[in-house]
Amino acid sequence: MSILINKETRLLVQGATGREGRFHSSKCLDYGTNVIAGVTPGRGGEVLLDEIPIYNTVEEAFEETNPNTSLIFVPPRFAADAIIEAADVGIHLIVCITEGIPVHDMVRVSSYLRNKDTILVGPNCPGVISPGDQCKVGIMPNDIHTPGRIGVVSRSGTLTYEAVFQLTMVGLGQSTCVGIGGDPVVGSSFVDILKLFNDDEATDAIIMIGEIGGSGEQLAAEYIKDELNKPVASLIVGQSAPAGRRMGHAGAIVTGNDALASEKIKALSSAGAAIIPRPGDIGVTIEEILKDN
Amino acid sequence: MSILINKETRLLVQGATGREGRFHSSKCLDYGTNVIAGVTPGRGGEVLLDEIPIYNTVEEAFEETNPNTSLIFVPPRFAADAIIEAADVGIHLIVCITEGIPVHDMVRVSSYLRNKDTILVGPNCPGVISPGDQCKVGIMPNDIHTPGRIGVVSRSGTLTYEAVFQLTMVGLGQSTCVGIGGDPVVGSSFVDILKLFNDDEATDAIIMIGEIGGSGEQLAAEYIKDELNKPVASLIVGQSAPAGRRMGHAGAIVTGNDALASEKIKALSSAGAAIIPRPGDIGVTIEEILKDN
Amino acid sequence: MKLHEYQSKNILSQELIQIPKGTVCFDPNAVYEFADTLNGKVVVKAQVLTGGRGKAGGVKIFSSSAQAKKFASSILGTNLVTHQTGNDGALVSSVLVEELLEIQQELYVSISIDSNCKLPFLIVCAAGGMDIEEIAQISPEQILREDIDPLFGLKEYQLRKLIKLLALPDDQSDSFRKFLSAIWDTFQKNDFSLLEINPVVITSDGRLLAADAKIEIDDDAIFRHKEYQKFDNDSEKDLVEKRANDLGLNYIKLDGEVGCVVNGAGLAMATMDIVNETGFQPANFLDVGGGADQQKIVDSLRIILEEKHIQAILINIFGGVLRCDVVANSILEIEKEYPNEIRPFVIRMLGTNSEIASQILQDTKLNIIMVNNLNEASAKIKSFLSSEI
Amino acid sequence: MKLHEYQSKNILSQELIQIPKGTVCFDPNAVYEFADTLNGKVVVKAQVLTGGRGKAGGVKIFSSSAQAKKFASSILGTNLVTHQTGNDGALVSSVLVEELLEIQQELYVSISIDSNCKLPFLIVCAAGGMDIEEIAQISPEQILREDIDPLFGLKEYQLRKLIKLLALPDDQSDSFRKFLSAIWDTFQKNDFSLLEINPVVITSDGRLLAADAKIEIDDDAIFRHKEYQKFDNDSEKDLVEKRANDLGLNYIKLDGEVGCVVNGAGLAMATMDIVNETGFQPANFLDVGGGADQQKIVDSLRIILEEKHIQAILINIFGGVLRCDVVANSILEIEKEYPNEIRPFVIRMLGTNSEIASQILQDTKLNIIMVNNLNEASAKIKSFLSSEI
Repeated sequence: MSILINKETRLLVQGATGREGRFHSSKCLDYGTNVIAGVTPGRGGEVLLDEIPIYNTVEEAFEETNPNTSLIFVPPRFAADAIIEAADVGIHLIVCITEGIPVHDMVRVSSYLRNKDTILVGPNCPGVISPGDQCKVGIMPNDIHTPGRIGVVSRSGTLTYEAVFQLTMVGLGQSTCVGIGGDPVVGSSFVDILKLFNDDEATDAIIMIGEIGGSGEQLAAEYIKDELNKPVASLIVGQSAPAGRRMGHAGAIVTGNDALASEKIKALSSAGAAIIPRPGDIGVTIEEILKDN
Repeated sequence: MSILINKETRLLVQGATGREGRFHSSKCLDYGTNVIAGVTPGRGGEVLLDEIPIYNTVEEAFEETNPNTSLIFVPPRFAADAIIEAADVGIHLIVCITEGIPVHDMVRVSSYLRNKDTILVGPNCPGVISPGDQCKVGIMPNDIHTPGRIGVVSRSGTLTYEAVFQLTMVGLGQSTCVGIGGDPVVGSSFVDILKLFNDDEATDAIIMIGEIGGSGEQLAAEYIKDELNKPVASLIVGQSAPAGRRMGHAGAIVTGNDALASEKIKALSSAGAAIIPRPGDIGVTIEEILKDN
Repeated sequence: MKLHEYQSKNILSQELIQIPKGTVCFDPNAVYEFADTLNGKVVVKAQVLTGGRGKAGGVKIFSSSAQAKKFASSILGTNLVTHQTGNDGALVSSVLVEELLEIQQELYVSISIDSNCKLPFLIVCAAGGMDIEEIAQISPEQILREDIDPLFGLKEYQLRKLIKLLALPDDQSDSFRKFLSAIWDTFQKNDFSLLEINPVVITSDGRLLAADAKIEIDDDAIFRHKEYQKFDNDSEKDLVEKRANDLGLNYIKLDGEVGCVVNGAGLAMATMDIVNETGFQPANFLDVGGGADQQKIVDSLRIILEEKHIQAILINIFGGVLRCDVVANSILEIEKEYPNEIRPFVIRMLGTNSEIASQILQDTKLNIIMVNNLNEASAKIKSFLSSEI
Repeated sequence: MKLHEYQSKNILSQELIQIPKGTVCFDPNAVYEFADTLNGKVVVKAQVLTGGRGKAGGVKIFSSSAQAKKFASSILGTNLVTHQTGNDGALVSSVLVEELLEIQQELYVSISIDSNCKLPFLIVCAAGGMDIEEIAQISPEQILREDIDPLFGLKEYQLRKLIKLLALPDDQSDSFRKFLSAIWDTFQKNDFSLLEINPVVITSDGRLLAADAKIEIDDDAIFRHKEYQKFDNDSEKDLVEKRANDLGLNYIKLDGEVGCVVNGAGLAMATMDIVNETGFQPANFLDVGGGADQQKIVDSLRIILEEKHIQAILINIFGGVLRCDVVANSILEIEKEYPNEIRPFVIRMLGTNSEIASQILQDTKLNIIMVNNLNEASAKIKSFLSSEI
């Protein structure tokens, strides 16, 4: 089993015919994901990669193919609308890859989705992969993942791959890996994903990779302390980042105490998470906590 | 038992110190309603009718007295905000008496409440009364009601009283009477209330009083046909109203076929509701359908 | 409140929605003058608050200023009878004179509010200039409806969908997208309950204009739009209605013989239906309102008694906040004013202080007929009026 | 993008929010001229994109134009060091000269966005003119926070609550209510990520003005605000950073010895931390981006190699869409440009085509140190740099 995606996933790709959309649709198919439809306004009727029908609107795609998950590659200025369009037909999981969506668009989208039965992952994220189900809704490299019982949740794409690589080095596979995205306002938080892992029978332990900016890691620490009943190893990067500068991710900026890596590490440590001392120690730390538990 | 309100009702009155608010708070208390707090901005700290503490904000009132129901007498231009204020603290049932709220305010409020766990009854309605529980959240005369097993739902205030009077004449009492209000956009529809009566063990039969305008009665007819398993007697007034004129209620206007009394009667009749032929026949019609069932 | 076409267009143009060049005229000379600035090539449109004026001859195209003036002379001050008016028709007190448009395409656009889903909704139709009901029957596939989330506004994907239906060229798609956004903003910001633009015209030189416009403003929202106070369309109201409304009464004049005085809008409608049962007709709808006092009841009775064609009065009061004794005292007060009144008052009073009211009314010399229920009320009305005829 | 105070006030005044009379000056003579129109009674404020300028002597009050000019002369073109800048300080290239206000009351108002609750939030404080952090410590009861539903906007009851905190007289309450509505509208409409007005001043003649203003605009939203293109505050950026950004690289210059070339922001931060482990420091943050091509890698390497204080280069690539062989070929290309480069390249490459990349790099004469994991990378950096010193 896994969280968010699995063999039942029926994937719609929004912005499917663009360069990125096309490339990653193909990779998702290769991985085994059930990619059933694409949407690009004005390109309805085309067929992508010899098998994916393209529709002009999400509504048409929904009526014809009944997707339950959407993967969004739409350019930043149209991406918020694409999320709303998917939510309005009742798509249950929306994974938005797009980087550079205005933050006001995202607060509007978040308010719109509140109290609705739609989960948004991202934007500005690598997506979700569940190796055991051979299901990928994202842009991570296919071949680094192996089925296993470690859940990974991270604000960063490449660091997730790094974590997966180090897991492989110590012989551990992944239940599901989720990139929640590096923007200041994202759909699913650390806590949201930790809750899912907590309820997931296929996950034994969790790697959580945070970074400077915001205070989502502190909220995660509270959840870990109060409710999570699985071991967590946590890496926080950006300890050597200067204050007041955005480190690539729009959300990775030190603007107050909470945003500091040191504060996040302190919170997670006192919540009982194992702190991964160096980026190179992800694998060994998870190995140790598995032994301890 | 009853719907919406009962012995557990803890009532907050918004706009409690105004002329109407004060008068009806007193009548609600007389009837037996548990009126626990009032709100009027700028009047916090006062005590109404020797027993109801007044607060400046709903939030303060909520923290101090924990109401679950609110009754609103706030003037039209502030009423939508009063509804939102009550919903924001998590009040479960909001009954809004105010007449004359702009329809755009109400569509905004309705959208805001969608997917939220708050029920709105009204505006422009007489409220809700459950004689068996001696609980009244509204402005209907206290002494005409008697406990019993007939549910009443109506777009009109005085016609509800008329129905109650005629029930009394034939020796029948009421489980709960709900005035849904005469505005074009109201919180709870006929269908919403019929659903509650359908699930209410204390209700044997239902009187539904509709009027010209809109097509809420047609939706009710569909529900009666498809799902309601209790007998309904229905009166539709405004058969002799001219087209295009608002008959007192902002929502009572014939603007298309659906809005006609004759169309509503046709729909309800073919849905299996007993049609009350004349306004004077409410009592006898309900007597008959009770005999038949 | 319904607005005239010229008033509607006035608001639209302030919201940067294009309208044809034009002016409203209250006399034929002004029509001539303005038509002359357009070389006489104008359309003259009777300004009435009702539909169907085109078919009724209220809209005409001209190529000379003199003809335009002549038409205006013929129609100004007359009553235009359309399929939506009664036989009396609607008084034409002004005409709108506008440039002729070279029409390339006509569209239909409207926004109103759906009571059931509690949302504003936009209707766009590829065929404009006809009744939307007609189009709905002939070619429903040309009509698209999109509900609007009033908190979120029109969504991009909805706009795309609406525009796709019309298959406009790119530059006009863009104009139309802006047009739709603008009319939604206008609808919401100005508290309209209806905005219908039929047709939206795309001219052969590529302009996109609101060639007609029908607006209804939510009466309950007028308090926050001081700018609407200038639209005093009361002149077209019945004088008695106007007087009653000024007194704060919810009064609508009708054609029948039985005057009604009722508290509550629902009960007032029911009372009309009760009169209707008798084979006779109500002379009015009248809800005195929940918080009515003696003065309001007296005002109501006075208005009705002054209508000489009324043959009987039906008073139907369910006493609550409004006590029945107050109503009875109002009747005594009116008796002093109209000591010779012989028309019957059929009175049904229930609720607060109804017994006191009966006592109060015992000594009056008016023709009072007390009844106990609604069916008795209609029976009394019927027997009285039948015996009169 | 951070805006200068004068730019911020420029936007606010366009949104009908009152600001003090004032003008931005780039030379002392202009200061004299403007100060003279106010009889020399002015405040002169250094325009720098950093806080703490008041305490650092960047804001001064004058009563003569000559003194104001003198101060401007002394500060323009210099670097102002505040507790928020590094030791280098921030270049003062302009000053804002403004009328002196007769202050009756100072308030604090700000709006920004909370990442956790995903909502904008308004902070109002009865004491203005001080750091909000200070007030939070001294008298937290004077601070009120209200989250704003971006779809609904500020609610009436929220405004009432905020205004009650301040206990203003009625007419000023009304001004302040309008002020709060206006700044929320401005914040949303203009895609600000931060708007801080500290202080809002109520003058003794009852005006309500934004006496200071700090605005940050969401970089991701600049595309829809052409009007922001005029705010080119890049002049204050480091030149190398500017060049890198112009090339589309996510580059931040730092003080250390180890140049970093990384794909992915998270991995780039991790790489900085890896360098940090060694006791040495990263010379930069650099994310070449997910869709980088050979040109971008070459550009990145070139920028780093030209920084002569850099003593070693750490290349950390997790190949996905960006293939490792492309990175290797970029290194060969740079070798041609810099044939005599002797600084070491510590390279960790994983993922797509990493083995091909290793082969490609076998024949170069550059000082290439291939490593297999992050810990090895930091060990190699450490041993190399330690031996150098």
